[in-house]
Amino acid sequence: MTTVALKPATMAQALTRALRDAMAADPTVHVMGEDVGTLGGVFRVTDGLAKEFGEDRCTDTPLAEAGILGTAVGMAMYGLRPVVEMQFDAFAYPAFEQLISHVSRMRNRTRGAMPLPLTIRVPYGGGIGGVEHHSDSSEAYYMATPGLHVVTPATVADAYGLLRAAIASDDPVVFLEPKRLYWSKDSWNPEHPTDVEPIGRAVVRRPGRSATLVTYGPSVPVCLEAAEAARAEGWDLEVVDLRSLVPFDDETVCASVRRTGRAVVVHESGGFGGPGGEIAARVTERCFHHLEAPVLRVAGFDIPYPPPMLERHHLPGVDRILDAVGRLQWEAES
Amino acid sequence: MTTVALKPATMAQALTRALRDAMAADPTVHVMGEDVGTLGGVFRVTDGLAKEFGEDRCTDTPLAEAGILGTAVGMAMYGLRPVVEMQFDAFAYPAFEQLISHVSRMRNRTRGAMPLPLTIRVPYGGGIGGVEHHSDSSEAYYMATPGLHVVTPATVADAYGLLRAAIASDDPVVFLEPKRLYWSKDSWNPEHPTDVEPIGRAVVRRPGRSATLVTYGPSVPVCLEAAEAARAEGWDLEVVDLRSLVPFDDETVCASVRRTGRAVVVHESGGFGGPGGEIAARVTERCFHHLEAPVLRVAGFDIPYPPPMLERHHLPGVDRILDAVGRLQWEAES
Amino acid sequence: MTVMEQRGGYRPSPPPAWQPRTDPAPLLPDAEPYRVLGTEAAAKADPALLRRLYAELVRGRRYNVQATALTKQGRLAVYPSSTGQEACQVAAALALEDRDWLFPSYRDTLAAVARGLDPVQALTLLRGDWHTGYDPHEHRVAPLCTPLATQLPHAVGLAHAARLKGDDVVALAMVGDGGSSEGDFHEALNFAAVWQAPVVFLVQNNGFAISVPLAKQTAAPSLAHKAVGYGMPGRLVDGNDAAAVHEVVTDAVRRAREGGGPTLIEAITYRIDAHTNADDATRYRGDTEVEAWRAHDPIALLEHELTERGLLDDDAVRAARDTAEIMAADLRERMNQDPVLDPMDLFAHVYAEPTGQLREQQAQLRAELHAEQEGGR
Amino acid sequence: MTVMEQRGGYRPSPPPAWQPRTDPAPLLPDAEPYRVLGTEAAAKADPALLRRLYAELVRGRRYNVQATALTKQGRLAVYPSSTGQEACQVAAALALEDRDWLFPSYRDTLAAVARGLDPVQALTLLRGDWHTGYDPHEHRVAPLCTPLATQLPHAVGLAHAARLKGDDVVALAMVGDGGSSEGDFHEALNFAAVWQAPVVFLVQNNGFAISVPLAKQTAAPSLAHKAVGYGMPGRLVDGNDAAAVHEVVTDAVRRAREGGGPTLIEAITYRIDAHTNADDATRYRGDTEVEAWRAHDPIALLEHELTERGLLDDDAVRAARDTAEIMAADLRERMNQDPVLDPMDLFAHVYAEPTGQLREQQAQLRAELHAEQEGGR
Ligand SMILES: Cc1ncc(C[n+]2csc(CCOP(=O)(O)OP(=O)(O)O)c2C)c(N)n1
Ligand SMILES: Cc1ncc(C[n+]2csc(CCOP(=O)(O)OP(=O)(O)O)c2C)c(N)n1
Ligand SMILES: [Mg+2]
Ligand SMILES: [Mg+2]
Repeated sequence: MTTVALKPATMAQALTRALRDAMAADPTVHVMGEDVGTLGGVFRVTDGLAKEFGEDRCTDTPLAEAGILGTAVGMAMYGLRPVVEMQFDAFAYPAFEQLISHVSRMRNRTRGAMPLPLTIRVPYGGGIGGVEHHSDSSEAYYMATPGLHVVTPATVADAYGLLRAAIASDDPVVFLEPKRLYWSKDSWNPEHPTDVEPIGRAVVRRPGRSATLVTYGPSVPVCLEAAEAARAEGWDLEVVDLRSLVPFDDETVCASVRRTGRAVVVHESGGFGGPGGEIAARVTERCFHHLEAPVLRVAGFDIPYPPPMLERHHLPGVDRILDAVGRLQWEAES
Repeated sequence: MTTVALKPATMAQALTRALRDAMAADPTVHVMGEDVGTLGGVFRVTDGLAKEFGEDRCTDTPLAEAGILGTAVGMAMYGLRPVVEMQFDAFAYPAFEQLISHVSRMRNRTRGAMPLPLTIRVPYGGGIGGVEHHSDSSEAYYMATPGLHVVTPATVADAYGLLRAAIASDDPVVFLEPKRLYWSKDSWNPEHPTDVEPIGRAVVRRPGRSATLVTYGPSVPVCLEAAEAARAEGWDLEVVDLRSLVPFDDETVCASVRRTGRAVVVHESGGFGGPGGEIAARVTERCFHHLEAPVLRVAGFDIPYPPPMLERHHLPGVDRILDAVGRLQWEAES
Repeated sequence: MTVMEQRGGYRPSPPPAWQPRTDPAPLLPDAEPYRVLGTEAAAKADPALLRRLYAELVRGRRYNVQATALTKQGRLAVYPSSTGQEACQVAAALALEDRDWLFPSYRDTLAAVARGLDPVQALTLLRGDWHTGYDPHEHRVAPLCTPLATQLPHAVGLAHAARLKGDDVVALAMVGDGGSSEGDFHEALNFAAVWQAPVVFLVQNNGFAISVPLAKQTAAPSLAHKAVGYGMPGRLVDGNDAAAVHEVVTDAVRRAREGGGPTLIEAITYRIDAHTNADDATRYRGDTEVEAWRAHDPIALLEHELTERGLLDDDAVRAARDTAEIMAADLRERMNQDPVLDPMDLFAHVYAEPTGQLREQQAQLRAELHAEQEGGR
Repeated sequence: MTVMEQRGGYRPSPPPAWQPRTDPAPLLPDAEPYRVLGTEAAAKADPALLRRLYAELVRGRRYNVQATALTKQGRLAVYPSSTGQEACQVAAALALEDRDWLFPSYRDTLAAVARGLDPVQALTLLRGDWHTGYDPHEHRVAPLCTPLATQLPHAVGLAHAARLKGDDVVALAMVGDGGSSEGDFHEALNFAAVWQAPVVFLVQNNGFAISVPLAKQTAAPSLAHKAVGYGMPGRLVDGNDAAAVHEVVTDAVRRAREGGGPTLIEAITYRIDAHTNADDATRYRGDTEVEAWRAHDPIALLEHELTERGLLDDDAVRAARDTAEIMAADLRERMNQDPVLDPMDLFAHVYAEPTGQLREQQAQLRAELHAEQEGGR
């Protein structure tokens, strides 16, 4: 992909632009959630939409997440394309019944007669000094729920392109927005903003030969940083940004691991029962004889998300990643 | 463990007896849920408790799962030991907010000042011809939530012993009851009914040398059956019953896999993002150089639980397990 | 500290005007459930409508009986009978226009059938060949919903969407007394009222949620009184009086259609059969209560009224029964055929396009089935 | 088909008697919020209580101002001020006995402090060194609760448990206007009424849920009217009138204590500051509204009443301010100290005993910290 670097923007701005463009292009797109209208959302991602498209298209709902998602289901049943905002990761939990029992199953339940073209935007992850319930990485729950697509951007261009693709999808998409990347800036091409790989494709963000870091969302920049730091140790690390956890791009990931022979999965979410287990297991199933060492995982600890003053100890950082890389049994090679 | 086979009982009966004995031994134990009182529960597990201990100790609640779990949290805060019944797996979803945001975190939140000695009984899994929402295997959600213990019996003796241990635990325990084993019969020792391994220990249900089947709950009998059938193929399979998914008994599982060099994880829950990924990944991390083949997984398909007439195709059966065992790269040995 | 610094000079003004946004009085349900049959209001009822209701009630009862029989023959996994509740089911369904939508709960098969749904397709869920046996768009009947009260926000969202699109569509959502305790009930009614969505909520209060009687479910004056807290009118109706249910639901539908917003209706009725065929109702209720309600049977009630007023002769009764028998015979016959199932359907509708992984699993199952046919392993 | 076979012989009986279990009339809130200050009722109020309330209000306001200042200095991550709502916070807390329990929402730090909680410990959550900075049992204050309305069922469960144990304990649960839309609100109130649990629900209706005004939150006549649907009394009170709040909450607590069951109170008030220091309130509301409410300030209201009646002289005012300043100085000083944290605490309280896996992770972190101290990698 060639990106003509025309305009620097933050991820939040790219998301806003994606919503605006989607709403302008398709009158059935409706944005709804807590504080998304007049205020423009607590992260300002929906800023200006109510003004531009009216409150019927960008609606401040009552404060009730199951109600928000449940009414969005009904709207999608009638042919609209609701884009729901959950204010923070942990505040999506009240909507899990609607999500698991209906959103993920309606197409299947009705043999395809009633698909739900619904996007659920969930700001997720930590690193922003948020108090309790404001920093959860809840992707394991979504991954374990068949019928959902689970997508998460790590770059400004992906934020735009993947969100447009999510809204255009005829399936429900859980769109995980890494909170601490909202203000990350990047250049992108507003002429061809959707010019990114489609949902379901991983992307090699940095090619390398020594080992593969498999990661996504907020951990992508951390892995890129770790890869730079690793050069000092003589390691040339490849970084694969999954972009979409469901569908999972086995092809890209396995091609990389087969090439490097070593892999570390990196994410913020807790390790036990987290995405890394699935990823490590499937990579191992497919690449066993190419592996010089077991696929390792660097993840958040298996604890409730810590208070702000302690979160730095919890989040997988460069050092912890390099430690894991160091444990990839390099002696086996020599 | 020696079991004096004095009395045959069904798993449901053992569970009832465990509840009764716990209530008799400790006046702070309270059973609550939908239809648990007068009716004795839709599976009759709470049969007779309201009569014996009164409706204040075994309470028919209003029909609201978040309310049931949320009020149980309050009761536990005051020092009671509530035992909550969720009527079916999928009907626990409305309570996920309370479960994730409170049940699993209250001890941590309060630095141990407010532990929640709470047991959540969840009949789970399929194979009983239940219509939609009555056959989910939702253990992946519970495993991904730090602060919960996740326990599931496969034998009559464990049903009793583990439930007593769960109720006695000062931590919240999600107690998953395999629906299709409710009527399984077994002999057990009512003299020493709690004489089973504690929560957190896996048990080798069948020793073997060729490969290890790692499994739990409803899949344990299936794996034992597969192990018998495997003899015809010349395989001597070891079957490990995890009994508790959290805490996870790495020691027992890894000891077995190191011995056999091959492993298949078997469960009903969907494969993608399911428990098997975690189990395969951690076994591989710990036993990599003992493995002759990648740890394989035999799981439910990655689909919403099927309608009754199609469920047999979904559930991991003997053939599918043997197929996987056959793919454990036996040629590598010779 | 500004206010405190004003001390001395400060004179508190009256608080910013408070006024209720809605006058609660018209929202309150009447003390007694509304009735038509056996009252003066009956004279005003349209005879053609009453006869239609009668025929549908008879057909509905026959459907309940037949479906229950099918569970005994193993042709249905389970059936939650609505015997005793046919007036709610049928009269509510008939109060809708074709373009309107019905959101049934798992017990409301009859309401769906009364809207024109094929009686066999309506039973697909309970037979177990698929989750929903019909295209919801065909008769504008949402899938029969098992997780209680979760369909209510769907109804609100659909009605709201229709209104946004400028379509003249009303949604009728049905729920039980037990379901009214769920959080989704609360959230749905609140959204409906705030959005003034064209939706009607019909609670069939049949006295029980499985074994749990109403007194353990709520301490409210009535379930209809819950309407007040949302700012919508609550209506109480005798759920065994088909004419009354029809009138009250029709009024609410009209109100919704005209932009008047949602209504909550509580229909007081009784579940004569057990919760499902798998349930043993003797564990939690006595015969006396059941008998009292049998004496208030919805069919007999309407039949009596029609007969008294000379609107129903033996021929009409026979015609209704014959139609019902034909339906039952057809149902029996078609339900006795084994449905033709394709296990590959398991993978076909999880996503618009099966993921790579699902295609792998599909191939695996196909190979297994092939091996099975070949005589297997 | 039994009933139909009875045709001819059948005479429909009147339906089984229907009567509301509760008379709705006494449950309905008055049309106007209850007021004491500036009305005749003020004469009956206990002067000592009014003076105590005054001192607490002054202290509370000072606390809000100080905590907001601490956010600017980076000493607090965030602070949701209750300026303008001090009467609700303080008067409600003082209506409880020591043995009673308070279930605060995230905005109710002041109520917790009014119950005796250490002002610094109450801010631990917002400073970010731990989630809850105090032992809830010490002052019977549940953790400040962030997920809205989720603490309400806890309050019901605790109150119910206390009653089952025979303890004379009432739980007071606080929630916002926005929180009243959550399903947990519905389920908690319903359980409370069915169980007749000794719990009082206090909704602080401060006009907004972040940016969302009440009119987008509910169409109800008032939030207090929601009580009717649960079969508990609803009470409406001027939330800026500390004497009125104290009286209404005290009455409800007494009622609960005597076995009369739960009450829902709506206190009408206003959030003078932005949602939190991080919020920009000018995006969603105008100055006029804020000014109107400033003129109805809870402290000024009480001060005026006390002054008019000669119950408050300059000395008393000064004493109240001095106490508040001492509290503020102490708060400032202690909050300016860096809390001493032990990262190992991350693993200490996940379970009663850390699992093997947590011990491994603990060892990993310990090694990392050690390496860091040594000058690192
Ligand atoms: C969320 C949820 N919880 C529990 C159940 C299990 N369940 C099925 S029917 C039923 C009772 C329903 O009572 P009510 O709402 O009064 O409807 P009725 O059966 O009387 O028609 C219960 C508890 C369910 N289907 N969904
Ligand atoms: C379940 C849940 N959803 C969303 C939020 C995010 N949030 C925090 S405060 C708030 C508004 C609360 O309004 P209200 O209940 O009126 O209380 P107030 O802030 O006015 O005191 C929201 C939406 C939350 N904390 N919990
Ligand atoms: Mg009912
Ligand atoms: Mg508010």
